[in-house]
Amino acid sequence: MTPAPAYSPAELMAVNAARLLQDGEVVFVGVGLPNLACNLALRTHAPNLTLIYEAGVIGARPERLPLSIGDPTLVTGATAVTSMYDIFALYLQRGLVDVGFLGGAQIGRYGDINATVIGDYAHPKTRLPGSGGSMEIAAFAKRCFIITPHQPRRFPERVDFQTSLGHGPARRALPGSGPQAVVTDLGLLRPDASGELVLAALHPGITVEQARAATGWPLQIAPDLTTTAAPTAEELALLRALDPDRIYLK
Amino acid sequence: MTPAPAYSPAELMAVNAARLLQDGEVVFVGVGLPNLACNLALRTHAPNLTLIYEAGVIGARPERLPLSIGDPTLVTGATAVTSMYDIFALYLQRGLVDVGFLGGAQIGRYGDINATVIGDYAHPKTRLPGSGGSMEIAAFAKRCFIITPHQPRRFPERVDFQTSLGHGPARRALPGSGPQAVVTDLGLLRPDASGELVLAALHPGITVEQARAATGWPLQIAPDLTTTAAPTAEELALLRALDPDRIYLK
Amino acid sequence: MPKLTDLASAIATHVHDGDLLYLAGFTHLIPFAAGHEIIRQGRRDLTLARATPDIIYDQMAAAGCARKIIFSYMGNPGVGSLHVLRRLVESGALEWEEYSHFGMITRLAAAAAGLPFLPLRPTGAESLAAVNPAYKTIPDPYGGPDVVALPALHPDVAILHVQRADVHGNAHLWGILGEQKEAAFAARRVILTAEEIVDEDVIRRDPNRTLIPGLIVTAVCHVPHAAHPSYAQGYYDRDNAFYLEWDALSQDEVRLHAWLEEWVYALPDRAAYWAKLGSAAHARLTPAPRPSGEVDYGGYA
Amino acid sequence: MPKLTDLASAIATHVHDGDLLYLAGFTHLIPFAAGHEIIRQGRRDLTLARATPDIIYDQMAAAGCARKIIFSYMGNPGVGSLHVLRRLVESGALEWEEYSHFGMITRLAAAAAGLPFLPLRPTGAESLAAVNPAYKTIPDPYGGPDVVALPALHPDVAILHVQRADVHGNAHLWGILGEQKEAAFAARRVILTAEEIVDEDVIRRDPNRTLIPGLIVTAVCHVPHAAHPSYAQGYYDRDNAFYLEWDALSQDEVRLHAWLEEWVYALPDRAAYWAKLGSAAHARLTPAPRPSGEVDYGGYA
Repeated sequence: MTPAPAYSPAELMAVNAARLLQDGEVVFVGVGLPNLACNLALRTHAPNLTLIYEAGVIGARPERLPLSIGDPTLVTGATAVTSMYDIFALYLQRGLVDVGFLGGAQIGRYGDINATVIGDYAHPKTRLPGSGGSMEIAAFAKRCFIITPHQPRRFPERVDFQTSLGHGPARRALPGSGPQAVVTDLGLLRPDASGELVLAALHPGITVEQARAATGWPLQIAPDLTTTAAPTAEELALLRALDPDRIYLK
Repeated sequence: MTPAPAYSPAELMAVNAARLLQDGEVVFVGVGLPNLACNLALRTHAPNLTLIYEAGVIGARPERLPLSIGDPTLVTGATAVTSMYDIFALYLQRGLVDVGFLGGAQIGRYGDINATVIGDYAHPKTRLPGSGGSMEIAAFAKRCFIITPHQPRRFPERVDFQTSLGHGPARRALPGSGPQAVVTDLGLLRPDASGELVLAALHPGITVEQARAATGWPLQIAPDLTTTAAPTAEELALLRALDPDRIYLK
Repeated sequence: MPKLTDLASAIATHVHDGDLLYLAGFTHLIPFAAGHEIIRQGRRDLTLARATPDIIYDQMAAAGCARKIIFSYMGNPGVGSLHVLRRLVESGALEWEEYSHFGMITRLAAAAAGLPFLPLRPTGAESLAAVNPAYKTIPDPYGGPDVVALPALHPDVAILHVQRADVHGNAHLWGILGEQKEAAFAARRVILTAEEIVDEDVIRRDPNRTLIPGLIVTAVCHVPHAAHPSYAQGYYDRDNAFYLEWDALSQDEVRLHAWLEEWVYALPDRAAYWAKLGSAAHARLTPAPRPSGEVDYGGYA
Repeated sequence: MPKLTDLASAIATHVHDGDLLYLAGFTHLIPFAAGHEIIRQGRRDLTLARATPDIIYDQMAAAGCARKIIFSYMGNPGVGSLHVLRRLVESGALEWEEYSHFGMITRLAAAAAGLPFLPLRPTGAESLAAVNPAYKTIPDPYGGPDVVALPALHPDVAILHVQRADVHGNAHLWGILGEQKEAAFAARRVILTAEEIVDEDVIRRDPNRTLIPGLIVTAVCHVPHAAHPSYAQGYYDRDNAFYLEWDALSQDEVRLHAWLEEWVYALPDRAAYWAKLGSAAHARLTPAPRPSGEVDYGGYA
């Protein structure tokens, strides 16, 4: 038996996010770890993913790692480029997107996401960038994944502002099923039948207590709690080739 | 004094329609006589007209006379080509079009146009092609011109179906001012203050009685009735060069 | 996933009796070959939607494929009436549903955007609204004048002819674009016929030219000259002579059915149709070259 | 009518204190040169609308041009916060009005189409709607679930940077198109800056590439490199190093104002700015060629 390869928390999250994607899906991609996860999935078990970038680029073949979602390397050699209105109306709202990636400063107990403000909206303690497209990704993508480090301040019981809806009653008005997995550096949270995020899997070597300590509400444990498989040497090699300067994998 | 040149009724109408256009205007063009009138105006007093074709073509430079509104000769060498939705929404509805041309089987006393049906709608005596874009041209173009031969069956007091609105009460809901001139082979009709089409001008050699006999309602005469200037030799030469095979000028 | 198949298989698999079809294209790129294949395969009870039914729906109706027509301009462009459709409507043998162009295209645009309806400013559609309950008047929630609403139109199948596509269905179109994009995004299934099937790299060299992305395409078929007597910008001209000929032909039931027999039923496919047209027609319809020039996308490594 | 003028004249004539401006472009083709000229000319009380304010609105706000911001993502893309705007919002010194991307773009699309509003399917915007009364819920007149409405946004001036335009303002754009078309059609006045002013024939050889027609353009200015540190696809790269540098620089009031002095106030125009950047930066930002290939429009005589 060869020893399990060493990996960073970011690599661990990217690998686990990649494994959530199914071949043939249409994925709405952000920069950073979601971009790495999607490109890893493309090179392993999901060669027929279609990647759509918010900037209007479909089927990008970037020659370098893009810093921003609107990088010119995403355009050259892509399959199609369309307008922002079309991306949101003809793709997202039309229901063509299977998976969307979301992020934010706070993830609440029922999967609500805050990317808008810490404190009072009218008198912000910390003003964050705001929704961008994440409100409609959460509304329209058939399901969503969140990638985020596991820290108590990132997982409050209630978010200060609902930038993207989780599994509250208002979810019923939306076609998408909302956040179906939160990939952290400790494990995976998934919504239970009530919509509450519960601990569904732990990464190798992580304990339930560590996950509970890093969560701002009394974290429930799924009855079928599993342990994720460690990243394989092949996954890590492919991932590192995608980010040779370790901009996102640091 | 050189003798006035001879001209056909179609030539007479095309020349008089051309004279109604003002330099710098944006004109929504149909095939046939409107197309010839616009291209004549471009070559005489209105070199800065912008011609928009319903098919989505802006600034066409056709190398031949197009049979249909969607001819490929309108595209090659044009300034821009856009979608049908954009032409109707971003140009017409947005209010960018100064002048539209309309036609139809019947023109009513108040400028209503019927291009839909003769007889009952549900049990048509004669089914005509229908609105196409003429309903929205009549609604949104700042003003409209109609070119049509002057015959009683074409000028009934009331049309069988209102394909495009004239100057009835419903006109108030529309941004465009509606039909501002009907160019016939006898003269010009224009709406009076009440919106009724009245005889505003006679072509050289035509009498009021001839116009009245060719109109299906008691035709009123404008207090400032004028006589149009006969087509000039220059106008006729330019016009005939645009339609050398006399497809529309016959 | 490659979606390349032959047209007969695509029609057999994806077009069913009773479907609502939208054969797209404003004058340009009208998918005549697909229409003829539908006639050959004997589809029935179709609802045929098109802003401009053009000759193709006249032919499909003459062959007995149609139960209903949805349209905004039922004419032979630049010529006059579509006589088959006109006779069927006048005799009560064909249902119809009617809009203006903007209304018709708005229905497709709403469906393409996944919306239940889209608003228009009032267009003076009172007469049409009196006979078509799809027209609704709704208030402007910001206090302005009322607007008109029209509901989404979702074809079961949209069929588009395109100039070039790759095997995934990513397609470049140029020239008049009509309602091609809206019809494709509005539909449940999309069939493309293409003048050329090109390497994926040809598409990827100019991604802004891609009007139809492969991800919405169900099947793509290589069918050169599929648009005749309509045209494909840069490939062949509109056959105006045929549009004029159809005006007379379609008014004579005997000639009409003889034409269908000779040019549709008796031929296996579009290649045979084009060959039968003959080299004089091919030459007459061939345009001179007018290259677009290039732009540079830049390499960013 | 030729509309060619210089950028200083275009800004002086068409941008007024108190105007609502929309400098368009999603990451790509952001009109930095126009923003800097507005700073130099000392415009005040502007309402700055942009889906993604980017560094250009951070700079304009730092220079005191802004009274209010309308946005959907107020970040430095790929980096983090826009610190000037964030400070001004947190301190209450700047009014703001907030949407999601789809909401923001819908407002422009409504205005571009001449509509008072456009609907969206519900997006879960309850929290934003509670603080922004522009969000309205309206019934679907066809009996489906309610939809959300957002009102048209009509900028007084839209400013776009384009790759090439003719003297009439007819412009070819390629690469990421963002909300360029919607912003231009929505606005009362449109100013273009262009990498290249080309002969009308270059535009007419590829009319499908024309995103902006001259008939809606008020003024067109020849301003190469006007988008730096944003980019022009095929002309120069995005200067990611500057976006990273701005993150630190903009958190230090002294460095921030020194930067504005050195790179905006002290320079007469974009040519001086580009020269000052230096040849090493020019070389670093130059992409390799990636030609689009051509299509044939055909000559139909």
